[in-house]
Amino acid sequence: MENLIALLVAAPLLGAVVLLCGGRRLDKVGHWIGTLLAAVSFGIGVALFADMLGRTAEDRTLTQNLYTWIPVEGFQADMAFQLDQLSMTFVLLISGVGTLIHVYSIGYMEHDERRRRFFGYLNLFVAAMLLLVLADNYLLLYFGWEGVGLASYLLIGFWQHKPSAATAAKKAFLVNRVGDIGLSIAIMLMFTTFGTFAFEPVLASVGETSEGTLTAIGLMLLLAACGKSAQVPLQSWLGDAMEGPTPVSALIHAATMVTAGVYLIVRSAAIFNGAPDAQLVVTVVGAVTLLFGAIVGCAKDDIKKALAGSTMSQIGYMILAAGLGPIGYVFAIMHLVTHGFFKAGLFLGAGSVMHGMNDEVDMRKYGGLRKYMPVTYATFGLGYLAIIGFPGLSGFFSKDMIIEAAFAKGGTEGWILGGVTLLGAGITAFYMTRVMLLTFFGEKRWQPDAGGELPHPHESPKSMTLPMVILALGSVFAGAFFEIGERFLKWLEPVTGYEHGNPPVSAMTVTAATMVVLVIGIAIAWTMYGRKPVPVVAPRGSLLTRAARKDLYQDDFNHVVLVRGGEHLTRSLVYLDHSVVDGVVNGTAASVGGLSGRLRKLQNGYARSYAVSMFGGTVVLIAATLLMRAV
Amino acid sequence: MNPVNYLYLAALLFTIGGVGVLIRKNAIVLFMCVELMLNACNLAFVAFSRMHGNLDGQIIAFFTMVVAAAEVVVGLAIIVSLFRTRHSASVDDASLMKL
Amino acid sequence: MSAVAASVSSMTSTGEAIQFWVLGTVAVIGALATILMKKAVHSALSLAGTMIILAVFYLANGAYFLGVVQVIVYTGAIMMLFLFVVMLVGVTAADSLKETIKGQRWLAALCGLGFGTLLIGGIANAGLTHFNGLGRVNSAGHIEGLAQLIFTKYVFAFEITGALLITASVGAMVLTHRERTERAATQRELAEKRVREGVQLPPLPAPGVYARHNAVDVAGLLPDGTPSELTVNRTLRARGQIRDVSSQAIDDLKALEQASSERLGREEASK
Amino acid sequence: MNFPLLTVTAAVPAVGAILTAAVPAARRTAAKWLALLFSLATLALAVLVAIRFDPSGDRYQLTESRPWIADFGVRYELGVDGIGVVLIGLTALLIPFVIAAGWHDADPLETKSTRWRPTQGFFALILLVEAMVIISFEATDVFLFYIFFEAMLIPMYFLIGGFGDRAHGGSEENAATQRSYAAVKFLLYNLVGGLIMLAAVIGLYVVAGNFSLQEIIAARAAGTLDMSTNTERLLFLGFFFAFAVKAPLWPLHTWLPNAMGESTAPVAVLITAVVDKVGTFAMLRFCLGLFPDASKWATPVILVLALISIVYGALVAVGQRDIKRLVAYASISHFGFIILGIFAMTSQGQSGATLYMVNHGLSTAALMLVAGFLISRRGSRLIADYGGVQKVAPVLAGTFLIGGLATLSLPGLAPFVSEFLVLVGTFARYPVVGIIATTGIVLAALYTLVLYQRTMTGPVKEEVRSMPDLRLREVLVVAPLIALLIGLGVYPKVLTDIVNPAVEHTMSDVKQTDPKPEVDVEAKNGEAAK
Repeated sequence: MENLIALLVAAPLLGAVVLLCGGRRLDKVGHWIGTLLAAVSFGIGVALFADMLGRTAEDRTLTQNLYTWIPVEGFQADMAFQLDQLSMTFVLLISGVGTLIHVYSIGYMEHDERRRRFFGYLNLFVAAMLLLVLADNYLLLYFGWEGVGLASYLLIGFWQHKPSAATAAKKAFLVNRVGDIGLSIAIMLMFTTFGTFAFEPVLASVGETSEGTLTAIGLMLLLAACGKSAQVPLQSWLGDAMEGPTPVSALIHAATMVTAGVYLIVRSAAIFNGAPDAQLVVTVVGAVTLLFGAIVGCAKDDIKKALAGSTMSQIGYMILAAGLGPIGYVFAIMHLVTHGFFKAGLFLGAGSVMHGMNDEVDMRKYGGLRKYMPVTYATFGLGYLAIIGFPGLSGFFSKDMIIEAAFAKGGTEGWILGGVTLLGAGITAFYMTRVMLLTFFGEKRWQPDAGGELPHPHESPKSMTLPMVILALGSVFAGAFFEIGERFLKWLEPVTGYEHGNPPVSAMTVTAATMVVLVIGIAIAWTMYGRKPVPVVAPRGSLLTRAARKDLYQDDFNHVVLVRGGEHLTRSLVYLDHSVVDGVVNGTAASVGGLSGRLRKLQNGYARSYAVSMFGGTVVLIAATLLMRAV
Repeated sequence: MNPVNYLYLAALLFTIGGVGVLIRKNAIVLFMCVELMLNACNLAFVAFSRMHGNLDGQIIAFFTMVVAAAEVVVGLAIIVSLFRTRHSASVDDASLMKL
Repeated sequence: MSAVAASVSSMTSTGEAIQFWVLGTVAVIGALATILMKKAVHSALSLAGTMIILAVFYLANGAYFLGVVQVIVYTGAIMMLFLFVVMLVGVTAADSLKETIKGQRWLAALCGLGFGTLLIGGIANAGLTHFNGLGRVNSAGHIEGLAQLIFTKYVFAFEITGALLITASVGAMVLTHRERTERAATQRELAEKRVREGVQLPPLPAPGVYARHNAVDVAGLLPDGTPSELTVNRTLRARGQIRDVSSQAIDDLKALEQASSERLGREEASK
Repeated sequence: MNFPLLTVTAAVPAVGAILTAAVPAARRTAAKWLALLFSLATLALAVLVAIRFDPSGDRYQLTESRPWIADFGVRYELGVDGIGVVLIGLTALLIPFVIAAGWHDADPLETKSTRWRPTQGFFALILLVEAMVIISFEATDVFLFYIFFEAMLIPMYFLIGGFGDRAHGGSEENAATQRSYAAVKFLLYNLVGGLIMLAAVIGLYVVAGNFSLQEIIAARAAGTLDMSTNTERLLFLGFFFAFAVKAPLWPLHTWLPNAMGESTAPVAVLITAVVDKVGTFAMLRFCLGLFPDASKWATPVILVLALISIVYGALVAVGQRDIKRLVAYASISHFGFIILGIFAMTSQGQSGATLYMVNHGLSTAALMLVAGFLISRRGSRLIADYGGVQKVAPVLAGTFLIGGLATLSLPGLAPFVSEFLVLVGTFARYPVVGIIATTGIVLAALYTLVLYQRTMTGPVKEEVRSMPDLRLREVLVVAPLIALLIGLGVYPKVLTDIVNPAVEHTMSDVKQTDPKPEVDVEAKNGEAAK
């Protein structure tokens, strides 16, 4: 069975190679090939899953060692895969949601002349993401990690004739690279500490090194996770990444890639367990991002950017949960999976709306769409209910668990974290209700497009609605399915460990509080956007709103400090290189030249003058000879 | 008198010839100075021949004369052709060694 | 002379000593004259004198053959060649002793002084006191001794000098020979060319016309009494060797007129 | 000493150079094919060398040794270790691509010209450089090495100065001035380095009494050759200076941007991917081998210079306006990594540095040759003159992107393996240096992506609208390079197997062992197994 693991990666990789190298003759069938190979991967995943279910909990880890990737004295990196329950969860999520989004893209990208290439990139992404979660060592994980970064770069910049898209792609890659420094250093630290960086030996011997080393490794891993998962302070790229086609936003920037950071932390659970300081930083980062994303999400009028803020915030929840330690790992992953369903669904819904509204993204120019796009409305609505944590839906279970776990952290920390998560839930309810109201309710605020034509909203084709429906079903039932009989907990526990926390207040109280916050959030949103008409042009807004619209000035900070500063630094270095470093060289040359010019005057061209020199030389030689003999 | 005086004389003549080469501009006179130097050498050879008691010195002096004759022939030919093209026999006019 | 040649001692006869000091002084003076005389002809003549003295010294040193060759070949042939070339080239402005290169003369003198000092000092230092004389080697006859060496030990060098002389004479011919690259112009063509270029058509005026001197270096006078340079040979013109006698001619004329008027006045008075 | 394989490998391109130069002026196409044929034959021989080389055998194999200048103990001594084999392979591999890529670069402007033979000269010079580089990789006699190390400057000088880029900003005259400036700068810079090295070579002879690398190393190891500390340091500096100029290491780098900017793209590849490797190779073979103690003494300074090269090269690359100069500064950054790996004195670092030499050769070749194709289409080297090329020439843009991704060391492409090994190897001994060097990966991404964004994406510029995509010849040049980049990125074992034993020998020369990990997992597993 374990021999199939490589096929999981190989199938979409094959698709990518075929589609990207195949040339124009594959234009007609390219999307089918891509979808098929993604589906093949999903099929293999399901088969492996079935096989895994048939084993006992201890026996569920499968490994496949293909060959030694980098064999150098003392440094061994294997091209080896490890499939355990954690990886399995991701495999199913990635290949499953991935396949659905392939299907969706068939319709969404129908009119794009470069659709074949799009599917090639999507396949490349799926392959890299599967490699990331299947790797059995950190270096191979790094391979996948950068691979998804590349796919993300290519897909964000897919419409690269738009300068904004090209810039966003570049920004995403660069910010991710900053995170990659963390991963690189973490791997180097592991290598110098343990002499290896394969999961199994490293995680098994964390007890033998100092807490300081573990904290360093943990913080470096966190830096990597921040980059990939758009956590503060490396969150700035995610909003811009919405320049990519919507299916990309759904798959990469909502459901899968951005959650890789969570995977990394949960995968390295043993390291974090041994480094409480690092864990604390993780929870703080999660909490800050949670609020940051939520606040940004409240102010954005661009539907995708609002959802991006939401993604950031939800991943903040996951990171926070992961930082809580064994009480939170399972819930982090559980929220990750349910989030994968509902956020992908929401993005696909947003894509469907844009599809019907001539690619308009400003929610203030939507309104009253529920009649025109019933399926989209229904699926989006279910996703909305799931994300705000409406009782019984997926988000309710997973988010509630995290809030409980946060309180269960204990002490002041627990209260603060719990409070933040609660507050976050309220803000989530607010901004999601806002999105819902602006898009589907109220009067029509449609504006003519560039061609002067009013949009004619219509329901999207079957290939697009079908994935939305499936994801909506997932959003509704996944949480309950996982929670009944604590299935998910039992499934993951052998890998991540679990420890039941004791919240200072009872679970019922937490749930009740959540509900109250939820209702308040919805109520405020309704007061602001449901009760009275919404202006098409955004009002100036309060200070906070304006700050939130500009991503809390984080980009401006980056621009002034990093971009401008960097430009000045580069310019002065170029100047330095030219005038100082090269100047010394050219100066030497010039002074030698000057000296030669002086000496040249001795060469007056008169033979007699040269003869004098010769004669003088003879005199000197004779004198020298006589002197030598005399001595 | 010691015959070594001939050598002193030869050295003196040689030096005078050498200085002449350096200070004269007229190529013909310059050539004459060269001849003077050659003759000074010959005198030294002859004196050496007498000193060592063999004739090799005289033979070399003889060869020197032959070479000097050949040299004069070619050298004067050069001067003549130079004069034809430049209308001058001054060595300073041919300062083409400088760029 | 043979007694001198045969002497084995390190000292020479008094006669030779006197000869050396007298002639040696003359030779040095000749050499100095060679390099200091302004005119090439004078240099050549001084050099010839020095060479003849050297020939005498050769003889004094027992090199009879070389002494004779020196007179015949050097003084006779080579120096004459020099004189021919001096004639051919003529006297040029380059003959001036004015130095054009800064410091050249001083440097040359300094180097010469140093060189001479070193050379003479070196010779003095070498301790050359013992002279073997040529008595033994000349026992079978001087010329025979030379001939034996030339045609045995130095035969290859001798042959090569032969080749060298041939090459030199061929080289001299090549250097001085001018190949005609085009047909020589006929007289008619020359005349036509002159007309075309508008240069002096009739023959140039002769020198000395209307003048009291009719030497080639005296310019002919124009009707107003000024000299015309055209009348003088181009070479002389280039050398600036035109003798200007115009003012003298006018003076002469004035004197003539005065003399005649005096005579006429006397005649008037006698009337 | 049976068949002199190494001599033949170096001689074949030399013979090819002579024959190519002798092709009549009118038959320039024949000359091109002849040159290509000889370069392929060399490649075949290089492959044969790699096959005949036994990684587990002696340190130097396929050795040849003949007396040459007996009076000075100079011998014609050849031999390859794993590092040499790999680099000979790289050289022999790249030259056919260089020739194919420069197929039309030396065509005379007026096609009827029959007197002047620039085309023949161009290809003959390339082959000549190849021969000299190969023999430099083979020489185990210091003097023999020195001769070819210097001699290769001559053909390179003519390649840079005689066959410049036709794409330039200003007038033809201005371009010629720039070109000769670049060529002279290249020559003088390297000659100065070589001069100092010559002094050191002579000094070495005075001290050691012969030039044989193996004998000197053996004598030093056995303690029979005494060298005072100061002598060793001076000699080391003499050698290192020449190699640092060639490599080039900051602040001796300024000739490279000029040389690469003014020469044609294939020649630029020849400079940075092939010729400069002789410098880093020689550091590994001669500096570390002959002067282990002095190398250790100089390590701190060299590491700092290498770090400056990495960061500085990358930052200055970001600020460039000229595509080729950008690649040149990127190369300076990469050479910093190579030198860092060599002087980190760990097996990972040195294996990584060796792989880096190969991988940097491949990645720069890919990037630079595609850039050359791009420049030849538009006739400008300025980044600002491009935009939106991706839309009109997607294959060109795609290959350019892959070249760029290789330059920024994306995992899956060959340079990642080497860069990571260098970083790990450095980090193991000097953690702070390793961390600072790691920032280089962000800067690399910055200059690569900025270059790609400005040239390939955005709205299509009017001047590039009619730009043709890659032609078949060009695809044939780039595709194998990309295939190699990917192949060596996922399966570098083919190289590491050859390189590792050689690196172990070098490590034992400098008497260094890898730092031990804090927790010995292997040992623990061993105990558990018992």
